[in-house]
Amino acid sequence: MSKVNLSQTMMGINFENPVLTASGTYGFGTEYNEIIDVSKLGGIVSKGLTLESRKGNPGVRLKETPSGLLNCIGLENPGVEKFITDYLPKMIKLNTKIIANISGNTLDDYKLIAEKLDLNEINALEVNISCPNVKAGGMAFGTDAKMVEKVTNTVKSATSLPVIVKLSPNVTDITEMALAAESGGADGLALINTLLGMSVDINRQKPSLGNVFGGLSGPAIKPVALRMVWQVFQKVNIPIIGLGGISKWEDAVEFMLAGASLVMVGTSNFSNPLAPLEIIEGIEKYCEKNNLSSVSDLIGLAQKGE
Amino acid sequence: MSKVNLSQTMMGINFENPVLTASGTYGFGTEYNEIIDVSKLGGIVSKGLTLESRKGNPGVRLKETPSGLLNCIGLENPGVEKFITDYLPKMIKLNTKIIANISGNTLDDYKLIAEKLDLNEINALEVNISCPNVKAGGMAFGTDAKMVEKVTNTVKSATSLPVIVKLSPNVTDITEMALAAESGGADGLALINTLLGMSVDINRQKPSLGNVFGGLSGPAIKPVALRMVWQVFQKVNIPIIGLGGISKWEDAVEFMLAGASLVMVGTSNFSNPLAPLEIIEGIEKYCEKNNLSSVSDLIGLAQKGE
Amino acid sequence: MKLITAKVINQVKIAKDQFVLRLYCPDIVLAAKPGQFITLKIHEQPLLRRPFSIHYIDKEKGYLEIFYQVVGRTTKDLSNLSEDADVSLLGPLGNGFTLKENSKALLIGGGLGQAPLRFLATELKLLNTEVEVLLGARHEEGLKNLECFMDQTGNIHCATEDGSKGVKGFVTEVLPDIIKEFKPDIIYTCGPIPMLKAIKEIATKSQILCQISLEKTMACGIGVCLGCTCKSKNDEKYPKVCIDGPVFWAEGVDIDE
Amino acid sequence: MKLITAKVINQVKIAKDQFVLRLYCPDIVLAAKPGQFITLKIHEQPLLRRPFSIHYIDKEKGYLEIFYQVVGRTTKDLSNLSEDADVSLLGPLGNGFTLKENSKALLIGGGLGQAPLRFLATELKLLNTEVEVLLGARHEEGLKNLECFMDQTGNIHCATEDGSKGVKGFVTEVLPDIIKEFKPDIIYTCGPIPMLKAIKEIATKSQILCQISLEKTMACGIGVCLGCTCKSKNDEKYPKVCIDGPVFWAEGVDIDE
Ligand SMILES: Cc1cc2nc3c(=O)[nH]c(=O)nc-3n(C[C@H](O)[C@H](O)[C@H](O)COP(=O)(O)OP(=O)(O)OC[C@H]3O[C@@H](n4cnc5c(N)ncnc54)[C@H](O)[C@@H]3O)c2cc1C
Ligand SMILES: Cc1cc2nc3c(=O)[nH]c(=O)nc-3n(C[C@H](O)[C@H](O)[C@H](O)COP(=O)(O)OP(=O)(O)OC[C@H]3O[C@@H](n4cnc5c(N)ncnc54)[C@H](O)[C@@H]3O)c2cc1C
Ligand SMILES: Cc1cc2nc3c(=O)[nH]c(=O)nc-3n(C[C@H](O)[C@H](O)[C@H](O)COP(=O)(O)O)c2cc1C
Ligand SMILES: Cc1cc2nc3c(=O)[nH]c(=O)nc-3n(C[C@H](O)[C@H](O)[C@H](O)COP(=O)(O)O)c2cc1C
Ligand code: FES
Ligand code: FES
Repeated sequence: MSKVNLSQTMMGINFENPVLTASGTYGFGTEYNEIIDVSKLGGIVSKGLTLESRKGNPGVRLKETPSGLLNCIGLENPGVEKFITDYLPKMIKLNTKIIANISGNTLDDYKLIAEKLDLNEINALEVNISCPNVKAGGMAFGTDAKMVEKVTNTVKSATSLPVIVKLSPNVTDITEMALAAESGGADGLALINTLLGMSVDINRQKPSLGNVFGGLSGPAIKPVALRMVWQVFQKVNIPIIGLGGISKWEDAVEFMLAGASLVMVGTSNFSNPLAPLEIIEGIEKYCEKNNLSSVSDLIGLAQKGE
Repeated sequence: MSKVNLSQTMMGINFENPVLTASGTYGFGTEYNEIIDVSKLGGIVSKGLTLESRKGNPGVRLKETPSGLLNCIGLENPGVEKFITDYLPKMIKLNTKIIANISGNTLDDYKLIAEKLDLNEINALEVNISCPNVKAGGMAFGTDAKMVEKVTNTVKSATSLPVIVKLSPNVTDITEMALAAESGGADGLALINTLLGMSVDINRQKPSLGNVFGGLSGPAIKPVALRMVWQVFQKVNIPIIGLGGISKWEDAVEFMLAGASLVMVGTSNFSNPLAPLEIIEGIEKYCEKNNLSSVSDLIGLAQKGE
Repeated sequence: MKLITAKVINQVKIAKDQFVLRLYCPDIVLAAKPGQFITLKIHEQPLLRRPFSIHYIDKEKGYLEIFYQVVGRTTKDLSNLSEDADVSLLGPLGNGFTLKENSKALLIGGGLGQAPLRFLATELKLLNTEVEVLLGARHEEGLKNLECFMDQTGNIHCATEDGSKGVKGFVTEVLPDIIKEFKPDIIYTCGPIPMLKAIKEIATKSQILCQISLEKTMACGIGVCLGCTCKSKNDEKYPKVCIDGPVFWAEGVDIDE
Repeated sequence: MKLITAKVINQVKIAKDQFVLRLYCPDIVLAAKPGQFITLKIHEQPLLRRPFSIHYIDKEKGYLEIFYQVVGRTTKDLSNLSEDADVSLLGPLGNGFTLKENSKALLIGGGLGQAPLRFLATELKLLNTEVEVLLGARHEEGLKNLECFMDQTGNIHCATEDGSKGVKGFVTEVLPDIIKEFKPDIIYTCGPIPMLKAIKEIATKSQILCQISLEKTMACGIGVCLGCTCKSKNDEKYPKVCIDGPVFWAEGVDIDE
């Protein structure tokens, strides 16, 4: 038996290990359960939910780029009601922590959806204020500190669940947004969402994506994500969930050393569905090798003495 | 003989083709002249120059990332005087367009260096307001619209040369910075400089780079650069030079279709010194295939009808 | 659906840039149906797994074959694999064709659209369905694999754009005649978009059932990323090629881009 | 300095994960000096070219050899190259060793630091310099290539950390004795940082000239990116390993990290 304690209690939740899967890249968890034992994950974040169901964007939604992926799904989802009736019951059976990712066009949307999801079966809410793929609201919330604080506050007031605010990287100063979320009452921060990017189809002489712009994810963005975790760790007192391009255990360790308490695997699930499990194993071995008795000893270790 | 006209007059300069090499990745042009015939390039941008010589940053300066490169050179350069006496004469012999890239800590620095470089032998100045690797000034200039306008204006007043302002991508709204440069009198814009990133050395449990943060370049950042060119093209009336991750002719065509009049090859020179020449050839063939008689027909073509 | 590391059994070069790769993966083979696909990955780069139709299976020997063309990085790397090399395989994925028994089926493949038809032909024959095959390509080089249909049918029609083999022109030019003679109950087709569009039209006019296999850039291949959409009459949802397809009833899908 | 596409002539596996690769590149070979290196690239990924010391050259036959260890992506891909494969080569790069004629030279290699020493030994012998070699590795597996020094010297000393070949321990433990016996005029060395540090100290104390070859992550390899810095007494500038090195006089460089 390993001597490394992989579990941590954070925001009142006891995570059995620090590796979760990211919103929009894991459906509602059941699909990947056919391939791997998802109960071994630290947790699963649902696809982004909105009040009403959404059809998502028309046209091409995906474009691969060097070590990256552009997407403009546009928050296609069944809506919060259907999530609760049709999807949540199946998610619960997966026997891991469940985080519901929520989006809205207005403050009121956020309030209503948070209220509806104030359920015992859900472990936390992740507030997406940063989706670049919806016309109204979305990113605007995530790039204005005052709005970040307001949205956070609105959700906090509407739920008894711990609230994680997921920040947009498309800002001049990420620490400003992080501090705003913290003063809005956030229990934790998730960073980062995708970078805004695009691709041009030189055959059609048109943007490759139906929505022109898309969100860039994958290993390409890891250096930016890591920098933001590092910067934010120096400023806030709430835990940070690090994500953006994590594909190997080494990446996850980098994020934790930079200040992340938990990490999430997104795009890499597509390339290698085993990635999250391999990462848990790798983190454990790394701790053993470095004589760390608990995974929490890693958090922010590389910041010591800086 | 090809029927495609690769040349364009822009900012009063006649560029024989639209492919230049980016600042900091081509030294002063003489080094690569041993390998390829640099007179075939559209132009060369010098390493970033400062008033006084600079030693650059201590410690590790480079770290490769997935499809990218982090650097924290820290503007090591011989200083403007020595550039003029020792390097410029050799650059002139290369028989291509010469653009001097300048940086400063204060407005006064920019003024003085621009004055000193107001020389016939130089075709244009490129104002770096976005270097993430120097402590004072540098990026701060590039992330504040008012400062962007001021710096641009300062340089414009100090020189008779065309002035290109090179923007930082580490901002919430790139068009705001572009418009500020335009109203400051910029003759052209270069975008983008590097994204601010970092890497952690999991063996040493310290940042990989001596300067903690570094600038991310290479194919990884192409989608972000392209998106910014697209956004800025819709807002400004001055020509745009596109760069960020260009390694193949297809990339260059993407940038031109999105709105760039010229492109620059940076990091890819390191991987493949032939890249700029291969790109010129590829653009020419693409124009031929698409029955475009002039390379300028490509500029912003993908924006038509959007 | 299984994720396994499959070993290369062997690889045969069929024509310029076209190969048939045989992979040992008994668990996937057991579950596979015609029209389904697998996704595979060899190296860290490129990022995403790549989808390929199941071309042929041998349940006893536990292998499947893919028939592919070298077009980019993954397919180039694939073509360099030799015996015993490892390939990460995820599959079988997608819905597959609806197999009609005791009937007459016309299988139409354009270019690499031939790939899923062999497995289909084999299974149809087991169901006592008579099979004819119509294949199109730019040039006869693209039709070198047609012999793989020989066991299932004697009747293979060909069209090439340059007339180097079979009729000169597109498959759609000979299609009306074949329909008239063979009188198929159902058409199964896979290939380039313009071909699929034209076939859908002809099938609709002739009132013949028609199933179309589509291709689309995929990230996950299992329905979670919601990226591989196509259009349909259904206003509520964009169908996903990876789970609602790749095979669609012709009338159920808009073939537009 | 030339940029060429070189063909693989052959490749020999020396030990576990260690190979000697022979590349045809007459133009580079003609210009090459001991201690210089080349950078190479095979695929699009990884992004940067990789530096390797010139291990051996044959001017008549127009080839050079590199001696490398598989540690990551490029070296893995290298080890899979077979005859006639293409490799993009840039070189020769760097300054090379300062060759002392008619003297006594001790060559010390740790791990893959052996690589540049063979070419050096060959050239020194031509200059009538007597050569002795001291090699260190973790385990005898790391010393399988030592025979390549046989033509240049009869005297090869070894040290392994686990004692599986030669003296048990580090090269620095046997170095004082060898210095006493052989009385070298100059030491040339390449290997891991702690070894170089220790050798520099011993050489300084013994007042023996000493040249050290350094490694550093490189982007351009030709002095334009200014990325491959090391430290020195010189306060004005950080030396660049790719053009001011990779070979430095021991007293001219700080070996610190
Ligand atoms: C369900 C499905 C089944 C398929 N079955 C087969 C098959 O049996 N045999 C076969 O050879 N191919 C098949 N394909 C296409 C195959 O997936 C692509 O050829 C492959 O992904 C190319 O990968 P690459 O890395 O070699 O090329 P890349 O470097 O990714 O691309 C090279 C070129 O091909 C284009 N391209 C890439 N992917 C696709 C795609 N999915 N559709 C159209 N163009 C593309 C790119 O735009 C680029 O121009 C199938 C695709 C799908 C979706
Ligand atoms: C001037 C010079 C000469 C060299 N000569 C030789 C030689 O003759 N034979 C030989 O086997 N190697 C030599 N090297 C080292 C060689 O360049 C690296 O082993 C190679 O770059 C690894 O590439 P990769 O893609 O296989 O590994 P990567 O995937 O890049 O790296 C794998 C691991 O090796 C580490 N690593 C990568 N590059 C270096 C480096 N430059 N120094 C230390 N660790 C590194 C990485 O941090 C990582 O842990 C030399 C390096 C320099 C600078
Ligand atoms: C296809 C796709 C869909 C996504 N959907 C959502 C979403 O609905 N809500 C959200 O907050 N983030 C969404 N994301 C962002 C990811 O959760 C994650 O923040 C981002 O992809 C960076 O991590 P990665 O590089 O590991 O993928 C999506 C990402 C992808 C690739
Ligand atoms: C090693 C290195 C040094 C650089 N130095 C400078 C510089 O001095 N001034 C400047 O404006 N940009 C500098 N840049 C940024 C490049 O000019 C370019 O904007 C950036 O690298 C993006 O392009 P690329 O992806 O093609 O490299 C440097 C980039 C690199 C990689
Ligand atoms: S590829 Fe992800 S849903 Fe189809
Ligand atoms: S590697 Fe670029 S200066 Fe040495």
